[in-house]
Amino acid sequence: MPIKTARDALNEAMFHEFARDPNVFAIGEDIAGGRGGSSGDIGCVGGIFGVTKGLVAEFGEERVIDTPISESAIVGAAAGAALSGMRPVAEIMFADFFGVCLDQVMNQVAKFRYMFGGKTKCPLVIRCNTGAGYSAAAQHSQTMYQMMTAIPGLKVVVPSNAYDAKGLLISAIQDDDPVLFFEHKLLYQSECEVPDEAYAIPFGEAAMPREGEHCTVVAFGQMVNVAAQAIDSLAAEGITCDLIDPRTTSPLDEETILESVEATGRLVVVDESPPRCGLTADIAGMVADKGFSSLRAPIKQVTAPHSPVPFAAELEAAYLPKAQDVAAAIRETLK
Amino acid sequence: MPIKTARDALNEAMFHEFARDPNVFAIGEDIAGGRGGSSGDIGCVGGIFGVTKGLVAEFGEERVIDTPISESAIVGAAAGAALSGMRPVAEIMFADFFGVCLDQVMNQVAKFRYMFGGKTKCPLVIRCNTGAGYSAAAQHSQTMYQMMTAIPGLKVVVPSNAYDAKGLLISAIQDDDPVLFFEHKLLYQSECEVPDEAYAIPFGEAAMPREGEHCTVVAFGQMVNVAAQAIDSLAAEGITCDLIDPRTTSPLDEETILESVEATGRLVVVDESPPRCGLTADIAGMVADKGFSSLRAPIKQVTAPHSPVPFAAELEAAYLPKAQDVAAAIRETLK
Amino acid sequence: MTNLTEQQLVQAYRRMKTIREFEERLHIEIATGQIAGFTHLYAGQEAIAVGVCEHLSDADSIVSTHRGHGHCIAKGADVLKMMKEIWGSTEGTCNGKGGSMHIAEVERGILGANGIVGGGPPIGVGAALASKLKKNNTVALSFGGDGSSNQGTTFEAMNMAVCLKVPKIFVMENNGYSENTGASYSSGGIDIAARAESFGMPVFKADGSDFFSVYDAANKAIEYSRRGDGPSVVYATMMRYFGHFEGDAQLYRAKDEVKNLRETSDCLDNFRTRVSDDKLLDLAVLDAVDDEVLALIEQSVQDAKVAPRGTLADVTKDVYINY
Amino acid sequence: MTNLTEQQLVQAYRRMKTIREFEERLHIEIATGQIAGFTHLYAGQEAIAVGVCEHLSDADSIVSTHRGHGHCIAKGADVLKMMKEIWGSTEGTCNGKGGSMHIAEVERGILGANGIVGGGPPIGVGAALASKLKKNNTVALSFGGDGSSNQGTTFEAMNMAVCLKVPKIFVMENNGYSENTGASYSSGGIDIAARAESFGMPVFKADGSDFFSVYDAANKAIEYSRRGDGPSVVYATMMRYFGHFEGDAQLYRAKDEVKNLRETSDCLDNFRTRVSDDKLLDLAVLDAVDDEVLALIEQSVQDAKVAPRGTLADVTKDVYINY
Ligand SMILES: Cc1ncc(C[n+]2csc(CCOP(=O)(O)OP(=O)(O)O)c2C)c(N)n1
Ligand SMILES: Cc1ncc(C[n+]2csc(CCOP(=O)(O)OP(=O)(O)O)c2C)c(N)n1
Ligand SMILES: [Mg+2]
Ligand SMILES: [Mg+2]
Repeated sequence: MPIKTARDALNEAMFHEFARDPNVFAIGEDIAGGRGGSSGDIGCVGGIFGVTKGLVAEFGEERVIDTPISESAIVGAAAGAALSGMRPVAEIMFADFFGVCLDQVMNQVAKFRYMFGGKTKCPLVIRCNTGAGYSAAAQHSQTMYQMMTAIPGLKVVVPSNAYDAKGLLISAIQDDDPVLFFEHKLLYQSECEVPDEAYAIPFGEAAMPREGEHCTVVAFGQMVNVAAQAIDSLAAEGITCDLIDPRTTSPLDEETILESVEATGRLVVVDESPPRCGLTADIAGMVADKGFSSLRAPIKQVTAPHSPVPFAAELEAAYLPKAQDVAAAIRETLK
Repeated sequence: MPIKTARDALNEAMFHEFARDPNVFAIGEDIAGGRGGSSGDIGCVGGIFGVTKGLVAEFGEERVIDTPISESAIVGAAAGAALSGMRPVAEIMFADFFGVCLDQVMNQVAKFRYMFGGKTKCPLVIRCNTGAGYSAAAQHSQTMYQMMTAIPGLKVVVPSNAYDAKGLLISAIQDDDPVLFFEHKLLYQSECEVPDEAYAIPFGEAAMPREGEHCTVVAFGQMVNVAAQAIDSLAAEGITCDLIDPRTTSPLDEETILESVEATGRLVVVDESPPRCGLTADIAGMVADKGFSSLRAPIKQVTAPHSPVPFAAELEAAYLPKAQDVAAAIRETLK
Repeated sequence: MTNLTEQQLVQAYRRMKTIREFEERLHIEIATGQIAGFTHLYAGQEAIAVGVCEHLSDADSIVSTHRGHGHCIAKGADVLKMMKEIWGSTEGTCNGKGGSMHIAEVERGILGANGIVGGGPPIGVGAALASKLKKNNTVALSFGGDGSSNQGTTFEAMNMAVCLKVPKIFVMENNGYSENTGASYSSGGIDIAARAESFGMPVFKADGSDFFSVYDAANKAIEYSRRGDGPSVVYATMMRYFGHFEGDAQLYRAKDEVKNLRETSDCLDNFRTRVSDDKLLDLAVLDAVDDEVLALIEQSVQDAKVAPRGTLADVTKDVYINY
Repeated sequence: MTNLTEQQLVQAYRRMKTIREFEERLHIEIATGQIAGFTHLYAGQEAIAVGVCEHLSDADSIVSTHRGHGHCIAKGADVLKMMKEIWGSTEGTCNGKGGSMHIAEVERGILGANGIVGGGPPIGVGAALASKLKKNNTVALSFGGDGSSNQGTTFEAMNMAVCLKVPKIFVMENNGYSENTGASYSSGGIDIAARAESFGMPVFKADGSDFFSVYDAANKAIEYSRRGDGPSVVYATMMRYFGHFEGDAQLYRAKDEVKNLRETSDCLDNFRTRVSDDKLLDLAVLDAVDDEVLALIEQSVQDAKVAPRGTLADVTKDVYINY
């Protein structure tokens, strides 16, 4: 199978869905690029991380819509179009910018179907980049998906590798509910085998990239890779773990987590969001109820600290959970 | 001691702080009311729940500032004024409206001090009403404080009674960090003994309105009263509980919770937010780590369902956690 | 003087009258404490909603506001179901989930009342974008008050509509107040229609107490947008007859403000005078409409009072299509 | 022709030159991969920042943008600390926590660069509100690009400033692009200054490549606001010399666009020509300034390279004052 970056895998997913369904269109800032520029080279950008590259050349200017810097209007436009029978894929450049359009996401898109008595649907996808690791500082490095998971009516996808990214984006675009799709900045360059054809990965089904017996590790997005590294490093100590990548945080595959904890009796949850009201607590709390009888050790959460993301590379590196932190937490549960 | 409603207690807190510090001012929609109206009766409203009533008559139009419907500009104006040495108390009418101003709250106010290397402060308070119970439907009934608790740099206050409301608001206005202050819609009319004089209740110190031995119950805001009712109803069954009201969710008094769980071995956490990435999971997760060895039963979370808030009175009542739900959860932990 | 057919005139009157009686009756019923939540009545401004919506078919869309009853009825919403919705019945427009602030009939082009001031205009841009992409000759409208013209999302929507050149009409209803604050205060005394003009959109102004004035302005705006020239604006002024919401003591208003309005600027009176002066209709026809409307509203209330209510099982229904 | 003293002229030139050399040097240093994060260079637009800020004292405030180096230097920020900040040192302006997009010296009236487009204008309204409440005769400014004029928060801030009649100056810098999109596209080809005018604010336009033009426009705006007449606007046009951020391939720009700008519209050249034509200064004075500036920038880079970096303990410092 060909090796591809997640950027290319996501790009392929867009091409597949644009070709399949004429109601699919993309809208966002610089997703084509070059409109109104002096070179006239429309399509020169394809989104700041290149995910929508080439779409405008293939599918035309009507379906790849660059916008002013108006995130509320971008999400609103996607929302209104989705209510009107289209399938928009909106791009919000950085997840942090949900700050300027949360109302449309939380109070409009997420609630239409419910408020309107189930008599309509709003099939849209909002893609964005997420997370730290680029020294992009406090306003361009947040995860945000934990806050979005708290909002009923939204589905939330956090892929950890190129293969999943493609299959999950295809599912997202085909889904009849609103989907938020979080692409980690460090994901784009990560590579793995990705088929050329279209395939859909269902929501609410976790992947298990490692299997083991001593501890269950649940990690999200980029942290799946960090956790995998930690787990691999522990092999030398004779410690093996289940590593669960939920892939979607809403819906959440509780079953896979609970089954694993039943077998291992131990749980470490890893996420790069700050600790309060986040996904690590969410999983820990769920297991402390439904999986309590299996638990043989305290549930450990490995997160960023309760602080904004610092700018300096050294500080940012210190801020982010590392494989050694995850390994230490796993060892803790085995004490 | 005189009996007062929380509305009056909060109003007193405003009067105390306005009188104490000339840098304190209030800004928001209709917090005076009547400006530009045909009656000329400025001050006729005092905020839609009356918390700022009378301030404009006492302290003048410059310090009680009505605004256009522009929440981002309201929070921004408070933020800029706070950076410039003032102590604004902004009102966002409904917590749900953080949707239209989250950027100013999350990306600006919460992060100034950190991003600027600790060389400044931003002492402002944002008051808002929160929660369901008014049939105000999905866009006017959300709690939001769980999402705000996730944001480093903010302090978050959720009072459950009139006495606390006054003392916590005074602390909030005197605090040098940004504080979000959530007033439950059902709180305003609730009454208890409230001293006439000014007093401050420190942040991060939980109250314990009930003490008992069988189970620890942690509840937030309005749910403290629901939980108290549940606990009182269980007395007949010989069950007694610690009831912990954290009062501030950030900072959080972990110690009081952990000490109580150490004694009771059981924990029920109650909040009216939906279940995902909320405060109940936050507390449960914390205890499943730091209090694990004390736990003798699964940790139960009592929350609203993962759904928007429905309009109809019957549906809204069904949506909200009730005393019997809390009682059932407590019994569960004792099985 | 008008190119409306008799049938169209009767329909316009019927809808204005239906809104009026719907609201007057709600005002009475709410006072009895039977209806929960926040209800914002539209009475007084009927000519705006109807004058605009008479140009629309079911294929065109509107996005409404917190003060949405008028817009929805003008767009043809089922009045019986609306009343049931406001009473909280599972037989209501939204199965009791939405209430007054969220009435929607998407298949009829009603993309929802909206509890968030400024929430609607961006959504309307999306509906108009769908029109443009589908090339189906439809248009989309959003309504917004003087207050909503201060919300950033409204400006973003205007600029986005201009940038994408979509068939979107912004209906600005200046009723003089946002809640308890006068419109002139909120905008620093500056004309709010000028904002829309500054984006290069044509603004068609109307007297919001005069159906014909609104109808003409809306006609120009909608024709402009429907033929592909981009977004446009209808700006209409008329005050509401009731408080901001039911329960509002209205201390910000001069004592006789509403009384004077009702006497001098009532859209139903104005309509009757006009059709009779210009001999467009026999007033007896309108009297008959009045009777029919009153009967309909009476029925709607009787039905709503006994309509079924939801239970716990309904609460978690319809959050998602599948989950 | 100008009422600037020689000292003022030299200071203005020094600041423009400092910005220019700061940016030109960063352009080189960033290419070596030593500097992390997103860096947006201001070179080309120096006359705007300096032409405006020369009217301000430390007691006046500015709120800047993601493209903030120029504004901060023009307002008197410590250049050595700025360079250290961009390198990520704990000795930087923000102790390495903020970086290029968050340079701030609040006690000097620099309320921060800002990574959120449209984030600054509402904050500037607050600073101006503090001026009004304290009656201390200060003013507050916010900078914003053509792109930021499409963000709802910018409009809200304008309207709020008018409503509250605060001494706030909106500096609109139209550099022709927001990231990779032309300004004319984003605004549907409509003049963005008209938006500000529609709120009733006076707009003073300037050629952003000409210090004197900006200085005069800013003078009028700032005087207007400082004397209590409410908010005002400076609108200036001038393109940037570099990409949107360092790393931008700039395929949206015509090949010679920047070359032509540098040749025909350079603010430093323009300044030199003007002061020499009008015999305001001896060019040798400016040559000396050039040398000093180059030395300063060289020193700043040498210092920054060896300045201390933070550790884990620094990460959680300064989230709160107490917690
Ligand atoms: C974002 C937001 N802010 C505040 C409110 C509270 N609110 C509801 S209606 C209203 C006034 C709206 O005024 P206007 O747009 O003129 O409409 P009108 O009520 O006059 O019809 C306000 C402030 C809200 N619903 N949403
Ligand atoms: C809310 C928000 N949306 C998008 C961005 C990404 N972004 C950063 S700068 C920029 C362009 C800004 O254009 P303009 O205001 O003209 O300033 P310029 O870069 O030209 O100086 C964009 C889109 C952002 N930082 N914030
Ligand atoms: Mg109004
Ligand atoms: Mg620009």
